[in-house]
Amino acid sequence: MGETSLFAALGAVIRRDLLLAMRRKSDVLTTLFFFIIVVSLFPLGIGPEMAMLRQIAPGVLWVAALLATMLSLNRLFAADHADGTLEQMALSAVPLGVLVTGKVIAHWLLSGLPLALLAPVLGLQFDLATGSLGVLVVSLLIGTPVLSLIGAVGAALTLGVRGGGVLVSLLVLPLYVPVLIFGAGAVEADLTGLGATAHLSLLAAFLALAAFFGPWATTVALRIALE
Amino acid sequence: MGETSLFAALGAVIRRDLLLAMRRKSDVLTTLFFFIIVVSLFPLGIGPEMAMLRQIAPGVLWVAALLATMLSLNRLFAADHADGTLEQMALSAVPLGVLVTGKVIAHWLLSGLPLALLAPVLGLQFDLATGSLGVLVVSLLIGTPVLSLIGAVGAALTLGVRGGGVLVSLLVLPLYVPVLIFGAGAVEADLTGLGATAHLSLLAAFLALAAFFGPWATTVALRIALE
Amino acid sequence: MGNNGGFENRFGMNTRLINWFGYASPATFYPLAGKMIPWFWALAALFGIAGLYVGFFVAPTDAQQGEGYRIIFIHVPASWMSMFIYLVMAFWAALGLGFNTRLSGMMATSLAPTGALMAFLSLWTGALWGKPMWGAWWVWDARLTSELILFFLYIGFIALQSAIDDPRRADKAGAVLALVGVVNIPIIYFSVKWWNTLHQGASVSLTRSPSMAQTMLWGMLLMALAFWMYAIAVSLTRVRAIILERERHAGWVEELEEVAT
Amino acid sequence: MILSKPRSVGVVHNCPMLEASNLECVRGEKSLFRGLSFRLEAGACLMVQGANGSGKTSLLRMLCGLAQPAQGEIRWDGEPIRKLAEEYRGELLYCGHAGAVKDDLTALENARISATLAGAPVDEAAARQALRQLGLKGREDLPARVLSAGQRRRVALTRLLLEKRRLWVLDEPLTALDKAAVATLCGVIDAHLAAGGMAVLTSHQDLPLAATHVAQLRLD
Amino acid sequence: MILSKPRSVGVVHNCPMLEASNLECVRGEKSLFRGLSFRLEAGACLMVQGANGSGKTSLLRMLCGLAQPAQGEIRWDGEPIRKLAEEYRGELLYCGHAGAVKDDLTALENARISATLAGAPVDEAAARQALRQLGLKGREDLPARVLSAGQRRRVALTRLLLEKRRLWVLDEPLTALDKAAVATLCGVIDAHLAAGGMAVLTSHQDLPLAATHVAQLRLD
Amino acid sequence: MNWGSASEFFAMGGHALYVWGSYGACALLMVVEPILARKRRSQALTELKREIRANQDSQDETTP
Ligand code: HEM
Ligand SMILES: Nc1ncnc2c1ncn2[C@@H]1O[C@H](COP(=O)(O)OP(=O)(O)OP(=O)(O)O)[C@@H](O)[C@H]1O
Ligand SMILES: Nc1ncnc2c1ncn2[C@@H]1O[C@H](COP(=O)(O)OP(=O)(O)OP(=O)(O)O)[C@@H](O)[C@H]1O
Ligand SMILES: [Mg+2]
Ligand SMILES: [Mg+2]
Repeated sequence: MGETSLFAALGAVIRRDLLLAMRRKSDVLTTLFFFIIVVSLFPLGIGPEMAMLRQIAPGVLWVAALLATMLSLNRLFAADHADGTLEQMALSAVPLGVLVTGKVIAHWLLSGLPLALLAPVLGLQFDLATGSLGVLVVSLLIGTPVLSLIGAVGAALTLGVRGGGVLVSLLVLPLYVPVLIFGAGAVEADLTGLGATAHLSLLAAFLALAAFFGPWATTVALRIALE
Repeated sequence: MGETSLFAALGAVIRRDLLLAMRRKSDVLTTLFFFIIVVSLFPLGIGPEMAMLRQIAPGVLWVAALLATMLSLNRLFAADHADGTLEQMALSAVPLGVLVTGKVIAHWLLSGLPLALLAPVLGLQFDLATGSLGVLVVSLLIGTPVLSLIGAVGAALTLGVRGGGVLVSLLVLPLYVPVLIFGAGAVEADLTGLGATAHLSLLAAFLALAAFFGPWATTVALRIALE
Repeated sequence: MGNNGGFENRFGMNTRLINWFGYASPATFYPLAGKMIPWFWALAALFGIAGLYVGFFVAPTDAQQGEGYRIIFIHVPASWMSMFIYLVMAFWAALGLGFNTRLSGMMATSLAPTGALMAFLSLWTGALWGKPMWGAWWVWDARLTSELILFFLYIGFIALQSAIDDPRRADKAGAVLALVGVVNIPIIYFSVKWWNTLHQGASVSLTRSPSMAQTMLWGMLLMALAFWMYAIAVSLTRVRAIILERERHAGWVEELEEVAT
Repeated sequence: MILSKPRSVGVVHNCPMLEASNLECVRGEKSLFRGLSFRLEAGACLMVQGANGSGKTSLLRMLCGLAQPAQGEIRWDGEPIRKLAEEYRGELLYCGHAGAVKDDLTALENARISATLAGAPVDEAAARQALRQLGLKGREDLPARVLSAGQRRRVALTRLLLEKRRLWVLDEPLTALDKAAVATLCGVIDAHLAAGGMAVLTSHQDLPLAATHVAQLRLD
Repeated sequence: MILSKPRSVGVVHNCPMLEASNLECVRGEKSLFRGLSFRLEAGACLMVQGANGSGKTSLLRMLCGLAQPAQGEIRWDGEPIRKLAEEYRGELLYCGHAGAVKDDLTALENARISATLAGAPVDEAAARQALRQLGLKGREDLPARVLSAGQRRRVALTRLLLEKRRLWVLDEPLTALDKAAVATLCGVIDAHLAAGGMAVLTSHQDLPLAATHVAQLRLD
Repeated sequence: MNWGSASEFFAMGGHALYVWGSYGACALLMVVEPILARKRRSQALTELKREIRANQDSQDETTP
């Protein structure tokens, strides 16, 4: 397979997944609304004092983004596994790693990206300042691809396992912790005036690492799941 | 069908669902671990100040319990729908409402009950006092069945609908708000010395209402899903 | 749904009722709605212009809030409509579920986006009002919170219906959700209210001037009427589209003049 | 397809049991069949035939009350089945494309639990006997997950032996079955009919039934 | 089952293509078959037969490299398939019990996308043509969800027409197909064999192939 | 009359952003929503016509 045709295949997978999502727009929208709703639940559980809410805002927003991404993980491979498409992908002339990468990119485009773009509106509900909102968006833009990449490994490992939906959380959440700490940390650092660059560059390092190893591990996990 | 045989059928459904869950213990365990992990993520996202943590503890614990319950909703009917068991239930000589009630009870036994029993341990992490921990457990014991009952309606409505997993959250979370407010409110009221009985009796009223209407609405929704 | 037949019979539909349902058949309703729409648009424009005139040029400047208060002339009507439309929607949904009338489901479906729009406008204008008045775009006040939840209920209804392809199934599923929601709305409202007052005291209650100037009230009422007419007009327009989409294989559709030409 | 006058199939003529009159099935925008009427009496079997997509599954689901006909009515002993609800369901056994076999349960547990859910619990010995009869000896305690396609189908079919129902509605019961299993199944159906039961079947393969009261209903 | 000496099936004898030697399949604790060897050459077809649970599906999955044999080796043109990886997969088309048909996509989109995923994109006209050939005219733009069981199967089978592969491995391809579709499918397989392709098939029904180089492999 | 001049009117006593932000969003949405609703109807109509034409064509084919 030539390099161009690999890229063509990558593009085709991304387009396919986007097409499938467009068939059910609710899929994309519900991830977003889940995010919104979880963020809005916290004040209801905790109480309406603005000072307190401002303090917990970065944590709440990041935890909500993380949960929303995680919940959308099970749509990553499960449907393709159930109807045999995944078997076909594993038997395709295109290397499975390429197809997997395409699926992960599509997943991020449909979950992480919109979350990042929506976050500032919710930040307003918690009375965050404009500068902090910017840091929030940047941290999410760097952090959510990591979530998708790690999540794909978890989703692949739990394929065909009943209760996979919850199991995947269990596998994936511990790995999400560093992302959460540095993501929320970046916003908090900005809030307290310390500057967020250190946190953000660490996030970027995670991203590089995950982009390097993630698809490979996912491919291996998928082959195991299919056996 | 005589009344005793209805109860026998109810018991049989509960036993069946518990048996299925025992075959995949991970199912039950992962709901619990999800709960634990979400609760533990908060100190990571927000920072370690004990005073603040104690203040947000009831909210965080309740939101986590609510999310954990919600995530386990899609295992309520989805598997039975996919493999045709639900069709068989709809065609059973036993009224569907009875079978549904059995499934909801089993769901609570496998999610709400263990959560309630686990909560005090996590409450300790947030430095809650023993009295408040008691109120926490009681509020969860009364509140989580409501979550299961309302959740069942949402799960039934989204059956066979793609993106169901996240859609169900969207449908159900707004309806969970009162339970969350009074559940977390009970603990908070106890913390501030106001006494939790008012909150708890309102929760009990919700439970009565949900137990009355929930199974009926779920049955209607299931028949719609099967058409 | 298996139980509908029994339901109908238990109600013992008499002939008058059946007649009434005959009127509500899509075939008769479609042209009727077409005739009514322009009137509602005209009324909406009329009330709107009058309301805006009163709102901007007759109503005096508010002593406490200055000119910012003029948001009230869209904020309050939007808030009212968002709540009212939900009730109407649930009513139609229940009717559809109980009596299997095709049109009611379509009405519910067509009302939902307008209701969501009203809820959104209420939130948006409220936020834009809150910034100058309270210094924050958003506070977790009871009324605000329950409006937000109402918005979520609308979105849930729309998302559920659009996720189901078979329109009959979508109608019924939506109806169950709308009914469950309508039971819950008062519960939500009161729980949120109680939750908030427990914490808050009176620090962020809506700062209302005690006796609203008569002209302000008039402006608000006129605008409310305008919103009402708007909602009817736009949902009738939408329901006509929905009728066409769903009934395209009924004979009467092919005989419509806009199809024949 | 239009079948204007009711067909009647069966032995005991003055006890009409399942009766469909003037059924119409609409899927999407298309009417799959219209004006379909038939009557099925004790001891009789109706073979529904037709090309792929001609509406066999749709018809069977209507007969069970899982879907509503666009027009027409289905009656059991003269009463519309919508009214009878559980009463009718207590007479009915439906076995569709999906087998309702749980991956995580063993063959034996599957058999017993589906009988219980249907409202007719059986004891372990009876369930083992039924599994043996369908050639699953030695597989009773394997989880269904590891069974082959045909073995899963056999597990689903144990319901025929365990639930005492008068009307069987079977949608392509032969799928994935080998020749021996097809013969066994035909024997089971024949015995059911001989005992005064009724059956509505679809299949693209030939079903070597011994029963004489078999009517064909072609949907295309 | 023990087949000690290699069987050879095919026309062009000095170009052996797919070769299995001394395969053993163990599922659970049981050995389903052992010492199974065969060779399949261009233009030849292998019908794997056996009762339910005799190991047909297991064998086919091994041939595709989806499962590993407990013993023995599978070679393509002399190379073990494990080594060939994508190279072998480029020659292979597997169609199993599950059809890889997406409920949410239309028949046309399903056909095109599965070809793309397999690494062999096709244009719309070709896909429409293939669907028509399998009798899905007028259904091309329906979402697969609403298709009947047999129509879904046909959608899955369009891959046979759209992907140019030399080795077809088909596990019960006749499931849910009506008689006309069975005939069409046999024609397609015959044409494939005549053009020098190879096929490994299982089926409990008889497959009326015209091809002469059909070998039977009984697993029980 | 409350306003001395047009610019005073548009300034809204210093609350221009909020007042016009509200009215603007309201006007925008209330223009867009009916347009979408009408578009939906005209789409349904064109689809319908196309289908009818297709049906006629196929009838022409089958009845020569
Ligand atoms: C996002 C923020 C807001 C939301 C969601 C919201 C929601 C609502 C709702 C639902 C109503 C109708 C309730 C009823 O009539 O009982 C309402 C009425 C009203 N709102 Fe707001 N509001 C918001 C912000 C504000 C702000 C900032 C102000 C003024 C400072 C305000 C002033 C009023 C007034 C004066 C009424 C009329 C009350 C009456 O006539 O009963 N609102 N609002
Ligand atoms: N929404 C829809 N729009 C158009 N056609 C539809 C729709 N839903 C179902 N159909 C058609 O209705 C038919 C359903 O047939 P059904 O499943 O009853 O067939 P069947 O006779 O059981 O076929 P098979 O032998 O393949 O199982 C199919 O032809 C399908 O294409
Ligand atoms: N873990 C296990 N323990 C015991 N037996 C097992 C296990 N896993 C699989 N088997 C057996 O292995 C066989 C798998 O057979 P396979 O699916 O290959 O059969 P098949 O020939 O395709 O049958 P069918 O015609 O029904 O599709 C079955 O008999 C099954 O019971
Ligand atoms: Mg069928
Ligand atoms: Mg097999």
